[in-house]
Amino acid sequence: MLRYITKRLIFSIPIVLGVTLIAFLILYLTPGDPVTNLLGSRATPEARAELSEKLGLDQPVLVQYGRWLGNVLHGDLGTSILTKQPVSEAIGSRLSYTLKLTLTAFLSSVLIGIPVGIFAAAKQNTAADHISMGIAMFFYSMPDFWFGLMLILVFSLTLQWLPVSGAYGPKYLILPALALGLPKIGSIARLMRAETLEVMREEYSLTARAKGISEWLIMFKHVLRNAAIPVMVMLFLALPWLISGAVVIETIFAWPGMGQLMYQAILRKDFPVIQALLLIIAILTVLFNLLGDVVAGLLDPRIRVK
Amino acid sequence: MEKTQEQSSPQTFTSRLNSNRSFRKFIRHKPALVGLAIIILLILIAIFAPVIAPFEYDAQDFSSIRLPPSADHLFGTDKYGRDVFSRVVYGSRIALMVASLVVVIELVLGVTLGMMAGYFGGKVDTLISGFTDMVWAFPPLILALGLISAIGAGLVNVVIAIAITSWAPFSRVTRAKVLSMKEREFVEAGIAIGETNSSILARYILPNIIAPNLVLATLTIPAAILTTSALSFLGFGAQPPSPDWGAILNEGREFLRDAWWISTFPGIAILLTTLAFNFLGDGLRDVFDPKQTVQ
Amino acid sequence: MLIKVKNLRKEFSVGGTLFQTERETVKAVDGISFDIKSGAALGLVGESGSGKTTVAKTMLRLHEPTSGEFIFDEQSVFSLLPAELRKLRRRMQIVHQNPNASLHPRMTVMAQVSRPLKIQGIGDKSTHEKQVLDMLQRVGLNPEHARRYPHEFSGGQKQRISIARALITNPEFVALDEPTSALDVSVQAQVLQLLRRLQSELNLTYLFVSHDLGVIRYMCSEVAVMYLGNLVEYATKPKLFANPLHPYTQSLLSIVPIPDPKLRHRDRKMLKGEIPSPKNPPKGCRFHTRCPQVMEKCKSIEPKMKQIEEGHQVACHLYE
Amino acid sequence: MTLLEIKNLHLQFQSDEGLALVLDGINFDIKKGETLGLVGESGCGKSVTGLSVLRLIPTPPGEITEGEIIFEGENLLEKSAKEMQNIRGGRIAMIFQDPMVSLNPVYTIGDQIAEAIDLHQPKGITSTWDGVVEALDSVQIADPESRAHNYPHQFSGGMRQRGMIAMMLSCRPSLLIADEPTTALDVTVQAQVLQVIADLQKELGMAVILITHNLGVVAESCDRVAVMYAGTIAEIADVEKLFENPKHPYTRGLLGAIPRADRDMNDLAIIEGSVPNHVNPPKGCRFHPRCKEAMDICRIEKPTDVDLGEDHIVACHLYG
Repeated sequence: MLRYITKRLIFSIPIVLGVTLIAFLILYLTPGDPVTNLLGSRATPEARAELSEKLGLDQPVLVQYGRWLGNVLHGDLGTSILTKQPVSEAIGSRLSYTLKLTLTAFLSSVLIGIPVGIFAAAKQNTAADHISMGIAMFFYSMPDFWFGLMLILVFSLTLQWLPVSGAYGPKYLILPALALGLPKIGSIARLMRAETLEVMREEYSLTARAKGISEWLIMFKHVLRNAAIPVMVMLFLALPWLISGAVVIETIFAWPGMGQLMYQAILRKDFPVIQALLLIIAILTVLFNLLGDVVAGLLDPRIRVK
Repeated sequence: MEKTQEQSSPQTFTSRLNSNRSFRKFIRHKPALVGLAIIILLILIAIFAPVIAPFEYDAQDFSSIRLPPSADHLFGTDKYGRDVFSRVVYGSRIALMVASLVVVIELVLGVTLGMMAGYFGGKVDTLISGFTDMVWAFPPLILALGLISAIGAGLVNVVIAIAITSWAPFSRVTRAKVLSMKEREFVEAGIAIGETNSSILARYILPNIIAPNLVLATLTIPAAILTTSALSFLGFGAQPPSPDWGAILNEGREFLRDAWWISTFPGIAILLTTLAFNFLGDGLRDVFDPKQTVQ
Repeated sequence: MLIKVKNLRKEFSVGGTLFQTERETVKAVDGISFDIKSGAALGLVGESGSGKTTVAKTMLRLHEPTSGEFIFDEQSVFSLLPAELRKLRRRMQIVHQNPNASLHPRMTVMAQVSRPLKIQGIGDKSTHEKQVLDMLQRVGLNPEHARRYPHEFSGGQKQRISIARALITNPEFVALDEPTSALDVSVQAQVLQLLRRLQSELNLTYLFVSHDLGVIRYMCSEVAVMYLGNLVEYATKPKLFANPLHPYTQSLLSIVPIPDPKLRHRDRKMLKGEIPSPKNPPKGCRFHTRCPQVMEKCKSIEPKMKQIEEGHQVACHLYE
Repeated sequence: MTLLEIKNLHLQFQSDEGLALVLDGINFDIKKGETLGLVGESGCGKSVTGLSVLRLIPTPPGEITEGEIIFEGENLLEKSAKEMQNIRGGRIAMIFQDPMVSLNPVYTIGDQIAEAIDLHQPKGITSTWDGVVEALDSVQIADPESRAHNYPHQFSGGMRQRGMIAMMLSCRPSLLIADEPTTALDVTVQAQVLQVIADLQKELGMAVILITHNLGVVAESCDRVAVMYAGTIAEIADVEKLFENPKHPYTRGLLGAIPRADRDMNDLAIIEGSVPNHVNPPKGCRFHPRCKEAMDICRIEKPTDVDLGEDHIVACHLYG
């Protein structure tokens, strides 16, 4: 098992390197010279010279990338052009908001989506299955930003039950979490149903039935244990996608997380912030991928036991 | 139950289409039919937009600003007095064009890379698959945002950004299909009768990767619509006065309190469109490729 | 001799990605030699994992050989250039095992059976159709079948189409890779009878790969028994079935189910365990882990193929 | 004494093409301790017959529309779901064709056997774990104590099938339904597994329904044989009588179509055509389009079971 994790870790190195390279190169894709992109047009000549030195602009691009990566590894993510604040600080204060939002959305969508998927699979081809899958498809096709606006329209503006935007307490979390999470219920329920049906068709499910096990126990002991493996992996893979959804949702609800920061940074061409955010999301992505694989390994003896 | 020979026979596009069984299967898939009907309707609306829309999409009328829905203005008017219904009708052109363009670019990129990886194998495969995994793992919206920050906002840039960040599923599906095709005895039989490499690829493998990619493309269109409209909603996509659905939503956002109709109707249009493509895609997958699972 | 195979080896390497360097080598075929006379049918029999199918596919260069030689009518097949090889393919053909996978699902029967003629440049378009129709009739199909697609046929009919495609260029040598193992008994009988008839009508030379000793006995004039990539015994059919020498062959012949209840209580030489993995084959004689007559030297020294009498060779230390 | 009796069983499936009558009124019985072979080609309905006895037919699309399944005096078709669960794995056990997919990959072999034992609480077992070890020991798995902790993927194919047998027989059923138990296995392993089943059958005094397409296996292991064709039973007889003096033209053709490993055969019997589909089966006798002895009545009227004496039953107008 340890070997398996190590192998996965080693495998993720090129992915991190690749994504950081993309994050780094974005600066060079942008018209104009990198120093201006990084410091803004009003920077002093001294600051410009210092940065050129630091980046090694006279060196080949790959060497520059190496330097940048070195700085990153030392915790130096650069300075925001806009606020002159160290990027690591800016992100640090927002990371917890994003995690709070995405994890709430994630957990609630999982807690609803998984049982719905199992229910639909157990009732395959009945009206209950069709209706729940129809609803799942409805949410799956939902544009989340529009859904967010509609939630505000109904629950904040019309009914006045919940605040429109901001982050001043638990009440403020409800609408953005719903806007981010509910559409995901669709894909989770659909995935869970598909995997459950797949396992129900496996011959070992028939074996269990031939052994005299009750339908209930077949479902919960034999089927779900196997269906859980791909579903868990997919759930961990889906977490970064939730973070990406947070860009839109945080903007709508003025939720002070990384997504909102990203939106503002792009609007104002705050490159050090954009680079750092891409990097962090890349690392989170790889981390969740890895976690998914580890969980799969724990659940699946074919991976765990050689 | 005993397996019939039909169950294990290779499923490919035309031969399955030839057998009326798959056609019957599709006809019985009601959601898919509904989806197809909506899509056809949508295409007709897009083509006949000038006929259907009572106003030009950018016709401003400062005497009728932010009017609620009425017989004159089915979906109301916006802050410039433009007819929201006409804008939504014209918006279908953008949505369909952009989504198909994105998917076509993704198809070309993904299928080319996937075929190379699958057919040549070895180091080529390792490199391409590694690259695909890398792109796949990353949420396209974020990568697209990063790219747009570099190349700037605009609909064309959005199309490019989304296409080059989300072709990975096509590459994966194609590679897997090519690999399984390569193992198929009929491909070996082709080699045994003296077919050349290029003939094997063109005559034996390519026809058999059409169906899964077609299914995937249908299922990718909603994703493309959702991402482009999200980017337009954020202001990075279509620029005013474009009647892009995401852009209309964006403009309506500030008037949510007083003019709910501006942001409600384009959202419904997006939802209906994605729903229709998803239903159709699901149906096609059930008919052509029941085992294939797409995220 | 039309066919001479000398010391054929085929290794597959499995695993090995960008970061996982530990590749494993599977010795699917580990140095086997045999000849087939023109017009003869050699049966290659063995359990799954014995490498019998790999032998056939490597000979036809559907897999590239690791080493060894295959002389086909004085030509060294393994040293041919791609264009030369393609030309030779009209003279040697293969029929695959799985009727549901061996035909191109999108080509009509006419298209796929005439395809070899086009590739090999035999005749022209006007003659192709007649040639195909003649061949279809020969394998027991109707002219009207030519327009149909493979999924419209039963398993036995699909196998007939495969046979037609293999024989359309009038080859001398045909490798038959378990051509009937996916078919029902009644259909198998039809196809076997067809194959025997075609062999005598067209003077074909067969390499018949099968796990079924009954089928081998019905079809072949010589038999080679394979175990874990090696040939253990090679004899003419009467000698092999009347007087099997290798303990493995003896066991196979004693345990194969016979459809006759009166023979139920005959002596059987049961074997322990299962065929080991070709990734990690036993040292010495590869059969020694399951052999009822194993000796000390079997565990370390690999036995060589030895001629016991005219037309009967065995690789076993019992016969030294 | 009759253990199981099937009377006039009709089973239909709703398929894409339409309603398929998969079993068209079949009758047979099995006595305590005997082995009945259920033999036929693919699509004849032998597997669904086995599944029907345990009521494992997925409903929908399948449905038993008529008939009785009397087991130890009780009609299983009238049992509640709960009662059926007690019978499955307790009094009637079933094993399947492919041991690679019939065990749950995420639980150890021991756990899966223990589950059956805990469920049915067979007499004479001191503890669940002892039962597990004993069951594995009874199917000749070496070192059962530690092997019980293995997962299915750590077992070879033959061992998995033996593990499956251990699991299903751990509760000492009075009837075992074995659905092609050795089809996926090599001939040397097939012999081992059949031996294990025969030994346990003797020890437990249970009856076995052996579902197979292999007439050799039937001849070696069964006391009586039922030959099925296209959802009907063509002929039932003692194994020796059936092989020596087959009455139904289909049985005769089938027996003559097997290439035998124990003797040279000049010709195989040929049954022309292939198995009909279930949606539009031939009228009258379902075999008549392939039957060389078909008469006019065969095309119109479905033959009834004719008792030729000494439990030899044949459904054919030749004897009507």
